[in-house]
Amino acid sequence: MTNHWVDIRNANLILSMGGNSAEAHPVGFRWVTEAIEHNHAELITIDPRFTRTGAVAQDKAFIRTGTDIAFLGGLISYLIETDQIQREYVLNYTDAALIVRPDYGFEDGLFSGYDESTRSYDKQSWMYEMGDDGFVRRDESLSDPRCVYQLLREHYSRYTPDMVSSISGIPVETIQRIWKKIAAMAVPDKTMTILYALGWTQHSIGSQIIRTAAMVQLLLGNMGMPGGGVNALRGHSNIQGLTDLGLLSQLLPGYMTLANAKEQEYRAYIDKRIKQPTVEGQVSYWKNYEKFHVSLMKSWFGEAANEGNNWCFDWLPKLERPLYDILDTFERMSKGELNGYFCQGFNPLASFPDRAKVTRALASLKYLVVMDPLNTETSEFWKNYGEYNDVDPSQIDTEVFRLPTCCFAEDDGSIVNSARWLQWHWAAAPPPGDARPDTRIMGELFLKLKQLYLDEGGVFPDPILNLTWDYKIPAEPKAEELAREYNGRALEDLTDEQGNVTRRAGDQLAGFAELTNDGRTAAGCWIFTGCWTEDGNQMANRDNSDPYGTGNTLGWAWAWPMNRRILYNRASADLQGRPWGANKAFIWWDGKQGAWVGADVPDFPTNSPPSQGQMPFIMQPEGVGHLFAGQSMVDGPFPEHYEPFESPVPQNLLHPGKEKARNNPAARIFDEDREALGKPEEFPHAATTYRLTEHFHFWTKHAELNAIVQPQQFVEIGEALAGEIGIVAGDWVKVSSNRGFIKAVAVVTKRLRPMMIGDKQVHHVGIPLHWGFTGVAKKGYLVNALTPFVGDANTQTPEYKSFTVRVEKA
Amino acid sequence: MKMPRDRLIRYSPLDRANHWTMAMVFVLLALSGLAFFHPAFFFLSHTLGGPVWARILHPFLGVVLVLLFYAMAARHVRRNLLGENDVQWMRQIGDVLDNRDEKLPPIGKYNPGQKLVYWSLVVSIALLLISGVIMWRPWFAGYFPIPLIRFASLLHAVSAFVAIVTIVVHVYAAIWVKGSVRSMTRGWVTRAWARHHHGLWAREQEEAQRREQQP
Amino acid sequence: MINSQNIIARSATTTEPPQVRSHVEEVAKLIDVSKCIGCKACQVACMEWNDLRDDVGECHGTYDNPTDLTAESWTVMRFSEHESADGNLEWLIRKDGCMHCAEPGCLKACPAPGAIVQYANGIVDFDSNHCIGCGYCITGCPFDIPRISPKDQKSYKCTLCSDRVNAGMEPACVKTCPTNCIEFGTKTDMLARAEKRVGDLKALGFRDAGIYDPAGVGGTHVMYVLHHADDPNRYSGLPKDPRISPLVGAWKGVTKPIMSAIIGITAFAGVIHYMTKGPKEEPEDSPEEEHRATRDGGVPPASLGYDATRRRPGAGRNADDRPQGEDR
Amino acid sequence: MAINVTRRQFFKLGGAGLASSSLAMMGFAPEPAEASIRQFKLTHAKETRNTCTYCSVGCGILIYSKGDGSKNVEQNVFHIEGDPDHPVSRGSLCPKGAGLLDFVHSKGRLAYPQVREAGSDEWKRISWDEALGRIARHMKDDRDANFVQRNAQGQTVNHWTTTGFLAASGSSNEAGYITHKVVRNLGMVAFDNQARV
Repeated sequence: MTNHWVDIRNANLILSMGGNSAEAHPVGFRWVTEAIEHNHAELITIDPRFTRTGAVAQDKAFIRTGTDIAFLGGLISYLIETDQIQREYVLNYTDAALIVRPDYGFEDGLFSGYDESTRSYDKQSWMYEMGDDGFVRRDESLSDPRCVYQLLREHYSRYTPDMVSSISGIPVETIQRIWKKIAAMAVPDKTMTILYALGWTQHSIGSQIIRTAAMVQLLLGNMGMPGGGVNALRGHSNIQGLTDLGLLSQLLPGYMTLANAKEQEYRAYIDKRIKQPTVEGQVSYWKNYEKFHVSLMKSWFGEAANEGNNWCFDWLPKLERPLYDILDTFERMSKGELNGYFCQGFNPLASFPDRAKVTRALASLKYLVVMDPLNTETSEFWKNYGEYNDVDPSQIDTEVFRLPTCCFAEDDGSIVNSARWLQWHWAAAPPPGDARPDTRIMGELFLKLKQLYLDEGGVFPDPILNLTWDYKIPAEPKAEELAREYNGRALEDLTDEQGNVTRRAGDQLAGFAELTNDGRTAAGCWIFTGCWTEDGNQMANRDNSDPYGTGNTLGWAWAWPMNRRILYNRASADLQGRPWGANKAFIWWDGKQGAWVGADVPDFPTNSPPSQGQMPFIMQPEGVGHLFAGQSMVDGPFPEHYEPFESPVPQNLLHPGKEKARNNPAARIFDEDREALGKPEEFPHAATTYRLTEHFHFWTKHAELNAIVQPQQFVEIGEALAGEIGIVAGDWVKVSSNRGFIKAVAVVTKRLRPMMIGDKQVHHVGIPLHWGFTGVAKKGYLVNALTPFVGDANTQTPEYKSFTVRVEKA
Repeated sequence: MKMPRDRLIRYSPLDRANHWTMAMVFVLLALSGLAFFHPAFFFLSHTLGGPVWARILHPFLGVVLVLLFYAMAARHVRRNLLGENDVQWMRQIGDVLDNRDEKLPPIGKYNPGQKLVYWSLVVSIALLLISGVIMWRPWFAGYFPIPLIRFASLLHAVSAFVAIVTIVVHVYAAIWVKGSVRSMTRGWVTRAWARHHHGLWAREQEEAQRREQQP
Repeated sequence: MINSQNIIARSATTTEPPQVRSHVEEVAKLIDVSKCIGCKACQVACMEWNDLRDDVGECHGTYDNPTDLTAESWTVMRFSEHESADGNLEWLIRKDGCMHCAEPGCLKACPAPGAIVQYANGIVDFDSNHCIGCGYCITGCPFDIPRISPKDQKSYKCTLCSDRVNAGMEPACVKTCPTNCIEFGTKTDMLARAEKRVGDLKALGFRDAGIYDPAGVGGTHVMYVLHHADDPNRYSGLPKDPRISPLVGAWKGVTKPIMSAIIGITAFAGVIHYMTKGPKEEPEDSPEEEHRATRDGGVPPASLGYDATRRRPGAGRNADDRPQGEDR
Repeated sequence: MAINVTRRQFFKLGGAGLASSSLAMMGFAPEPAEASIRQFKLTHAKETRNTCTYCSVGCGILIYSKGDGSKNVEQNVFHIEGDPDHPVSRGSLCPKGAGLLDFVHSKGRLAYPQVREAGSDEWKRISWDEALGRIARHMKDDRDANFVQRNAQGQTVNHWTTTGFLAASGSSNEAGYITHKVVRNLGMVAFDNQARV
């Protein structure tokens, strides 16, 4: 979330799209109901189904799954053509005026630089044009045909209401009615907030859908504003934290990235990541990358990391493939290229696409280690559960270890919510039996391995033997010790320019501004620096006062970065540093104090006056929000609608007859998985998977209370489709894709209606995902038996939200 | 057993056993039923071992009563049809109450008052059975709509009221008409009692005796 | 706001309960249906707080689960898809449960003293220790709320978390409600709050928005804000004008004293009769007796005799075969 | 619980019982005293502040446990409800959060380390020492055999691609941090968490 949960109440319009906020985040949704009642906000939801969010929304539209870019792209065109944009904001706080290189282009559904053989783009041309002064050229009049604004206008001119309607299935009048309401938010003192979740992420164009939303918000001047922003309602309690801590194949903590194999030189690696300002005088905070990186390496390797060995740069693994994501890993695993796999609180048998392939892959392992509080399906993938898990244990030679872990109630620590708040929690009771905290399991495992390397030697033991491990009980690192470590401390006395000591050696650091690139500081996760200072554990703060009445409670827990609650909040004030509207006052420039002040910690250099011309988007080299993504996306600088890899519609209506532009041309798909895609003739129904409010993934089927309120697997189908296949509510249906099938009870509803796509009637089938073969709820089929093994081009997140099935009476 | 000459058999041992079983069952039913009917009688629920046991046993006892009662009623239905002199007897109800028995016409085995008791119970127990089943938890009530249960509950109360009043009258009559209790305990009445209260029945019995003695 | 939960009405009790705390303010739960997302948090919180676990059931083709109130589900969400004539579809979701009537039909019907009580703050509570399992509360309730447990044959329903309210906390469902669709406070405050919400809804175009606080049961301590108060039936059969059925009124009202009195009077009349008129003494066995009928009636004995053969041919013949005095 | 009664007490009890039951037979059962119907169950419970483990709203929760925290008493969680001080949740919880108690006490909770041997169809309970020892052995064998220090192009890569690791986005930052620290420095790259899906 760029903003935070309570801030939703400051919105004037709430767009819940690409997610069913009431269903998946009911308590967050309370702030939507607050906004409706107390701010007279309107809630609009756009979803393939009439959802629980829809039950309390004032306006809604039903969209064919996977066509959100069409709707939002059309909206961008509408905003531009009707001149309903927040012009001052767009001109100054976005890249609208920046000029793009002349060789950038878009034709037949492909951006310039496409290489069909590798299914990838050469992004060379996707750049701003640099002037002779070394900075990006700009056109304040926004009239240059190569300026971002004009390119944007041209790109989305194809997204007419009729085109959007024929792709998305939303009637033209509904589209126009909703666009009009959204456009009304372009005035400075009104904001729309966008709430989305995996309904946008889990598509082969997922990242681009989200980008389109961000572009809309930039045009409306809603980024950095209270009651605005693009807000990912994240799914797991600490998915934000684990992302922040970089537990992803290509990341290091704090959104630093691993080097790829070509990056053999430390300096080149750093220089590529240090972003110097490309517009004069801008902050471009990533210019500090090396400080963060060196502090991480000092945290991990202590004395062993020094300037002489490039701070152990070579000890870090380097990437040979673009991404070792889960799709890539299970592709390799299914080919026998992996021997071992660890699942720490993860249930891939249920969570990864194409369950049959996942089973094959796990069965090819030599050893599998599952650490979990619960008896997961993955840990028993080898066990026969009849039709729910039809395997022969004697044919599976994987050695499976199952290690019981503590749950939330049994350990201390912090987790990061969707609003980036780090909240500390305390253990209430001991775990059952001999279960142990993950920290202890990892600690003991590491010490056992280290001992083996000490005793036997082995390949490249350096990072293992030199890893800092100064925990008081080495086998049981305490949460407090680890939190202090990732916050960071001074290794030597730090001094200011006058030579005054600002931080004693050994003291906790108060913020990442104290980090240095010369080895004097250590910090395990720079964005978390400030969470455990010399004043103690900031994450345990419990002051919920809201002095400005904006819903900003700076004294409650601690948010990264530096306790800022709304990112880019400098944008909530105009060029002169005044709030855009009295009701939207959040932070502003106080000339007397010579500082930015207000309800939040400024996400900006505190003493940089408006006259200095620094722009709000301090992480960008240009200081402005990007309507043009440049090279940051692999599949195009402007989002373009492509059909899901399995679609009931045979072609991309924007590019009829252009087969290359039917699906995302830069999405990776393995050959075997392409073969496993279904044809619309055989699998005519558009399917989408989702959560229900009563359940959490595959956890709560183990909790009796939740099993009681939603006991058995079902699929939702509309009355029209039910009539076609001759079933009524409560009957059993079989849902098949080209990869497998499930059987479930049919919930027949008026809330799903067929859509006309071109001249074709498309039925949607809704498939909740919570059942499996373990737990106290009724046994059910893992729904990933159906889903395709294809992911988003940028993140490789599987396309769970759009695929095709056939529904029949069971 | 040979009956002494001055006695007539009025109730067989089976009849008597049935009657007294019914009497006990009825009393228990009435007491427990009253306990649920009015808070003032709630303490009576202890006669069946406390309120919960009263709730459990009451309907089963009701079924026992129904079986016993209709087994008996079926055998006596003919004797309880309106008979000779019954209308006249009813017209003279003042004489009945004033004990001016000598003015009354002779009647059969049962007088109209007894017949009224009979038919009152035949009807009220039938209604008690039907309404009782409808409101019987946990076994049957669930199968009926609540408005019907409400009607049944009211009907049950009213029928029970009728039955209880009837039995009160019946009991009083037995106390009032000396010799009646003995007829139901020992089974016999004196020839004089029979001639006095049930002239036609006495004559019929005596004729039957005579026929028996003349082979 | 909430004093000690003194009892102001008690089932099957004819005397006055203590009334000295009659100034205790009445409480109420307000359910704003227009804010409800049907998440069932209230269902779960209710079971959790009250240590209940209903059966893990089955899906019957709807979102409703458990599909009905049970002795272990004191509240359930009822989902209804209502399509108006102009094709406008609404998904109306209502939290069902005890309404805590000011004039509770359950309490009126209950025969067990103290099994149902009403506190001064308006909460109607069941005390299972006194419950006898007769189900009269079900018969008496105009909302079809109480349920008898198949496990112990005792009746259960929402207690409005009287234990929490007594400790100064709101009921579990109210506290957990994510969207604030359930609120709790004094009845006065809740009515004011409801008025405000009705105004909001009218401003949003729901012309028939209104408060559901039915007068037929003296008002309730659980109230709804409905967008279609003109047609409460649309919300999964919420009764439009609920009141204690006249049948129940008759059963548990006037009939009780009248019939009890008549039974008593009948018995007493017997005593009086016996005292004034005396018994019909056992007649002496005298030969005259045989001729009394002849004398009185003036009818020849033969014609007065019980001659079954003349009136009922079959019966007379059988009488001959009978043992002495025996009827079959 | 056993009641110790002497013979004399027995007769007294029996007598009283007989007397009271005969009274009851006569319809004079004493009515139970009218106490408060429901006892408040949180009195004297220990309250621990925590955060809901499910979605990312991060609702504050209060965990109530029995046992007063003295060393010889095991805490046992018996109730969980929302933390009214929490600025986002203000005491409310969704149906998942409201049911957290049954997650803590789920029948599906694992209590002991187990192994399923190759080809077997059952679990076998093992000690932590054996479990971690065997896992470490597997890891070292695989790492030593398949760790790549230089790739075919002669570039230093220092990675280990034949063992992968999925981390849990339901675990704490501290668990995540130490997991990253260990896993990455063993050279693993096939390393993801739920954020990937």
